[in-house]
Amino acid sequence: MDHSVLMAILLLSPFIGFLINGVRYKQPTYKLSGGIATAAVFISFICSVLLFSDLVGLPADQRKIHVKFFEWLSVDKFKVDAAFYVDQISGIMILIITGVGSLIHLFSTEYMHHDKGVTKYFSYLNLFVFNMLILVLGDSLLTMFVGWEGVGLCSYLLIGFWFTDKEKAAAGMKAFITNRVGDAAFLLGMFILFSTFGTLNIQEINSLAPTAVETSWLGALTLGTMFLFVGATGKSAQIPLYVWLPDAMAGPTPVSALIHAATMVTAGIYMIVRLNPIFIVAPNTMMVIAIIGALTALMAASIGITQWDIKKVLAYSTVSQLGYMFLAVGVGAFGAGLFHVMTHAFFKALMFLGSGSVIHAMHEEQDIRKMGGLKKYMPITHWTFFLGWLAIIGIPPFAGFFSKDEILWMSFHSPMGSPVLWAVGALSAGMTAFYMTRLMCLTFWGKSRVPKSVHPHESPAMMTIPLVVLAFLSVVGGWIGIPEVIGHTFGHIPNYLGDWLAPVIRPIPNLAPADHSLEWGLMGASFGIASISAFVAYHFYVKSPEIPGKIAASIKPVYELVFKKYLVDELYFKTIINPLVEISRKIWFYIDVNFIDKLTYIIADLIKGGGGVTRSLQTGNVQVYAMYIAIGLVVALSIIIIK
Amino acid sequence: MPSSSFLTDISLNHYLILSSVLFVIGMAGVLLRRNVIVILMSLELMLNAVNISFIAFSKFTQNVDGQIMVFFVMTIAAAEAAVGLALAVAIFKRFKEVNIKFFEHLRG
Amino acid sequence: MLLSTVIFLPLFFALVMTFWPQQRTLRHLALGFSLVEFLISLMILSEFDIGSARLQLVEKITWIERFGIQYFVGIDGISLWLVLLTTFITPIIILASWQSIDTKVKGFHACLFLLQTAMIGTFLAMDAILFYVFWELSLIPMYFMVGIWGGARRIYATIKFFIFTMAGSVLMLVAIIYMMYLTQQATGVMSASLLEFYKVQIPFVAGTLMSQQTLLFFAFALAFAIKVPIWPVHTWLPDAHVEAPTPGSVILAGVMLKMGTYCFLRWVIPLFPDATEYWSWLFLSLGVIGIVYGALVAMIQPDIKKLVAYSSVSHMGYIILGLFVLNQYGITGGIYQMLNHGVSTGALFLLIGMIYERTHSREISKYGGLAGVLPIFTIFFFIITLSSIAVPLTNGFIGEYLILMGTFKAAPVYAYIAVTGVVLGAAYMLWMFKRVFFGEKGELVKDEHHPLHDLNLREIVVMVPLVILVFWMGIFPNHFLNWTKSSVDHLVNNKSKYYLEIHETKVAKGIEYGN
Amino acid sequence: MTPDVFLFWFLALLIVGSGLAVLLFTNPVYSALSLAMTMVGVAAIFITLNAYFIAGVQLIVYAGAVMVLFVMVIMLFDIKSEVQAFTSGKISGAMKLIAVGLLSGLIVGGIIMGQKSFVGELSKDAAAQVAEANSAKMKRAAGADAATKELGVALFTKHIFGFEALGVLLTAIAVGTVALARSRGGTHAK
Repeated sequence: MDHSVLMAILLLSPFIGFLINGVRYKQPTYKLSGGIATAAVFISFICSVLLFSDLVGLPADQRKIHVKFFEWLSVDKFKVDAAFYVDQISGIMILIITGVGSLIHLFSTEYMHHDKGVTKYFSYLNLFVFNMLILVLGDSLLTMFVGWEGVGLCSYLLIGFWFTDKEKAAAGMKAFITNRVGDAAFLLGMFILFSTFGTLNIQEINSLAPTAVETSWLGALTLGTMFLFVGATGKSAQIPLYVWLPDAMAGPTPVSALIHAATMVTAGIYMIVRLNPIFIVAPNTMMVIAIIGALTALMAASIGITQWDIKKVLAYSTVSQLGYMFLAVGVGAFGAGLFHVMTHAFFKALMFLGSGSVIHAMHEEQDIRKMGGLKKYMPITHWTFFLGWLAIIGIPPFAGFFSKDEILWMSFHSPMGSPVLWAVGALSAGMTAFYMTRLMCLTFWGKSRVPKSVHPHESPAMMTIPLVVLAFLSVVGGWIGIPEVIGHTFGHIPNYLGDWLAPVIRPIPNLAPADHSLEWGLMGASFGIASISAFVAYHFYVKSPEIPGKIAASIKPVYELVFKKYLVDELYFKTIINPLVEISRKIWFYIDVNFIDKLTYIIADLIKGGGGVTRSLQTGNVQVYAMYIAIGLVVALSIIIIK
Repeated sequence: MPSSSFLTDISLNHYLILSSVLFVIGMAGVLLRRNVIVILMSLELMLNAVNISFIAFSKFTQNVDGQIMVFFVMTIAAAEAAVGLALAVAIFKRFKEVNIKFFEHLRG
Repeated sequence: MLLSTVIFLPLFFALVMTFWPQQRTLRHLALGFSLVEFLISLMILSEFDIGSARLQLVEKITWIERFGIQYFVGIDGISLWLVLLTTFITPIIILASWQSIDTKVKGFHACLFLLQTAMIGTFLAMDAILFYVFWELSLIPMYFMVGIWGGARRIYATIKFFIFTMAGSVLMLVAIIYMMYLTQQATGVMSASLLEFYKVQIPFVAGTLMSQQTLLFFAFALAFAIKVPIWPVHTWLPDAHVEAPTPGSVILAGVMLKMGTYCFLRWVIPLFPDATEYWSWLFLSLGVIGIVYGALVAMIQPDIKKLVAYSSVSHMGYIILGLFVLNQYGITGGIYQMLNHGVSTGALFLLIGMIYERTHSREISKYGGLAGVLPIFTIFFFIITLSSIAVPLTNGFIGEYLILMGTFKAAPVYAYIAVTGVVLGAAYMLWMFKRVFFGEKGELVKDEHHPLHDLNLREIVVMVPLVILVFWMGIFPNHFLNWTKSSVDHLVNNKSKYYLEIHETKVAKGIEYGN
Repeated sequence: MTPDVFLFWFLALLIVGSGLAVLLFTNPVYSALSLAMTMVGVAAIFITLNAYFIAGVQLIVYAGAVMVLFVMVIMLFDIKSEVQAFTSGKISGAMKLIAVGLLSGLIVGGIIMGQKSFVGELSKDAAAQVAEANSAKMKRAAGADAATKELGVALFTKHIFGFEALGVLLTAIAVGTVALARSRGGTHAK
């Protein structure tokens, strides 16, 4: 089939699904709505596969399918087309989006069946996929921005899906506005790049990037990429704009899986990977990205340890993992970042869907203190979740191990990395292992603390099939990117992903050849840290559940601070939002009401007063009027005579 | 202008000064008196003063137009007196008052 | 005769309205008339030469010979869409006011048509005096519209509106007369033609207020700034909007404010290039202040309509910013934003009017949970909200993006500040949206005795064209921008010595051309 | 001192004196009589200026008709000597007096100084020139009859429009006066 037709179907299929479900938004027929939506995304998935296979068929240096539909906006020299292209990077992304997307749609069909707004839900979900595809495929930054804002919008709609709850509506708003901060920075980044390169076309920028020379430590490239990165921190929930993501768990769980774990939140990393040629020539930005990524990974992981809400734990875990990805791209390991995007999409989607299955079984209970011992009630969920757990804490040969290890190795080895970054990364890997094990223990293992009124049960097949598929992917997903050191040892297994991405990823300058023994050592160290903390967690939460409480009590202030998420929300409220609202009130009251209006009143009063004075001259007495005539006469004559 | 000839040599200026003095007297009457009728009389004085100037000019420029103007002025003065007095009568009939102070309906 | 027809047909309609004997068929007649007017105005598109920057469809008749005053109208890419916006929005207003205006219906429609004549005339007039006549004429129907069909404090609002606007216009009249005098000095013939004005070189001295060009610049700019309104002369707008009836608000926001920005583009920038260049920092600053200030103040308004009114201040700040950066992006964006604002803010006022008809309140705090009760209304409101906060693929994005990009190219500092408006805009709109539509049902919404009804067919018909336009303009901006391109290029490329020629082959038939 | 010089001074004193009397008498009847005296004086001045016809008209219209009107009205009102004949406002009174004083000073000063004021210029140079230009007419208008004739000719040729307009005006005045006199006074009907 012609590529433009394929591309059109790929993009429009979810959009048409959105329209169909959008028009019949009141229907409660969840099977039909879910069917339409899943089919729409599945058609996209097929198109993606076809496009991807076409891409594979092309020679390595020409792997690019570019389709232009129409000229979108052209003013003077600024020209943006409604054009899309698939290359090695976006090819992987569309597979993830439509593949994981169809699974999650399928899961949702069952999960949301009791909800009245199920059709509306599916229309939003399809709209999201549509926007995500635009984001990923757009051939210019502006087209990407269309999807960028579009997914933010869908996220807003889906987080606030149960809008009758004030908190949830507020969470949606928070997500959108926080994202908007990032978007504003993204806009500025685009302006700077346009001023520098005279185009917003991603390929043109990438090909021009090596010729650009950074003149100062904060030149156009650094500034531009920095702003783009701020945009990415908004979308991908990094410090300082990560605050919306934990709140975003107010949305339905499949949404958290699709949008807030697998796809949308990785848009920031995707954007940086796609623009890697300009990021690599802005080392200052790269440093900032790596530091922010590492800090986010550490901070979110530490918060994750203290949370009691199953989805909150996963949310902080997502923030932490996203931090990893930024750490990766920050040290120049773009391929590793994208690799982790992919594996993370598998196992985090799996875990979110698993948690959805649990929540579903527990009748909307999300507090892990009221769970425990669910293993025997829901075996499939447990086992799939178990595999996801192994993947995320980095047990070989599960998916997470390879991607995470590559990131840690690169953060040490890359000239842009440093041992400190590695240490932070390894520490957060340990924390990840700890809180994930804690989650496993409290939810599935140990004694049951389920209230009497709740009778947990395994979810129906429509929900477990996606779990199984994702679990499978979480196991094998990492095998396409087996690092050279392992591949070499086990008989020349190639790093498929690395080779695939090589033409579009700019290599790290001055990269020393890898020292295999050091790599093995670090790998062992990080694996050791992860397994020890997993073991400790198991001991704490299954064997002797009283210990964590004691530890928490002994370091109460610190625990409280972490449990309350370092009070960042409160800080933002205190230092930004409340003052802003207060200032708004003040400027309105003092400037509009009491200054400008008062001023106009004063002018009016002056005129009125002037009128009053002249009015008092109108005594009504004819003789006084006559006197005025006489005075006028005197004045006129005086003037004549004096002249 | 030497004072000796001022008394003996009657020029246009003499008439004009006479006219202006009479005019000012009339104006003083209009401004200062309270009785509507006296004010009307003062108005007549002013008109007469102007007439003197006209005639004087007419004489000294040998132009008959000045006299015609006086003729017009007198006619209008008569008309004005008639109307003014009619108004005074009307007002007096209504308010039993001729003091101008009582008629301040034009107060702003 | 096409332009004259477009200008004066509504005047004729207004007369017919005034003397129409039947109350019952009045609205239908008005709707029909406005549609006829819209269709005729569409004919401009077919007559218009898209590739030319010249003044087209010119009609020129001597009016007052002695002072060189003519009846002189013409259209180019800058005014084209504004005229169409005016004719497009009138039938919508008539349909929207079907039930809300129930007193003095005749007078209302007559006012509306009179206003239409005045507004179109303002956009098309190429003679200063003719322009001034239309400019002032537009005040009168608006004055009555707010004063007669307005809310509780309508007299206060209408007088404020009138006096603010008049205060500016008077100076402009002086400036126009002085311009005519200057034209006579320069060419020997007194003329009020804008095209002649363009040819005059007005002395300019940098660094002082007391040079001729600067004074004229400010005399014109003040009049337009009040109309726009630019901060700090904006305070009449919230009051006028709050007190105006829905149709009044829609016209005010949709078209009348654009008269100010359009005139900046038609009169101020080309006529006084040096002063514009020299003082652009002032207007850029005021524009930026307007953006941020309007957004902040909008955020804390307890009244939906006032909130939208302040959001207008913010949006108009963008337009001013775009116009005064003096490059293609900014000016194109400015023109586009004029249309966007007309469509989206007009639609917002229409929607607020619809809900006001149901609940008779605009207090945000009394609402809540509307989304569950009025889903169709919510969908429309949400789409328009998106357009207002400039989400891509809606019209607002194109305008805002081009303006910000133009600003960044010309003066990055302003862009850095203005971009906060993007965030604040989302903040105030979504916060309002949350409080009105989400959460628990507010006291007005849960009132058992007066259950709220969702939009009826008429109201949907009112909204649909606007929504279509929102997306059309967002997805295919080139359909609109292609028409304005030549004119904008011409303006930017010749900004230091602007001139405008008459498109000879597009001179209306039967009109003698030439002085 | 020639007779005509004496006559001028005598009449001037008479006119100013009786004019002041109009102003100063508190009794309107006396004022009216003084006014009549002034009118007669003015008529006499007219004669000294060779305006015989106008002097006659002055006597008939003013001293006759208008004065009769005044006296009639005073009689009608039955007004006696007034306690408050003059306005009482201190500031306005002072201002009025100052205005009047200044005005008279200015006019007289202007005339006497003669140099710069327009009155003076006309009185000296221009008057002489105009007089010369009109000398031909002067010759024709030697006697009183001739002067009157010339007046009549001018009135009915050059100024016919004004004359007719006056006729209309007088008709209107006659009607208006009657209407006013018949009305119950003012528009503030109770």
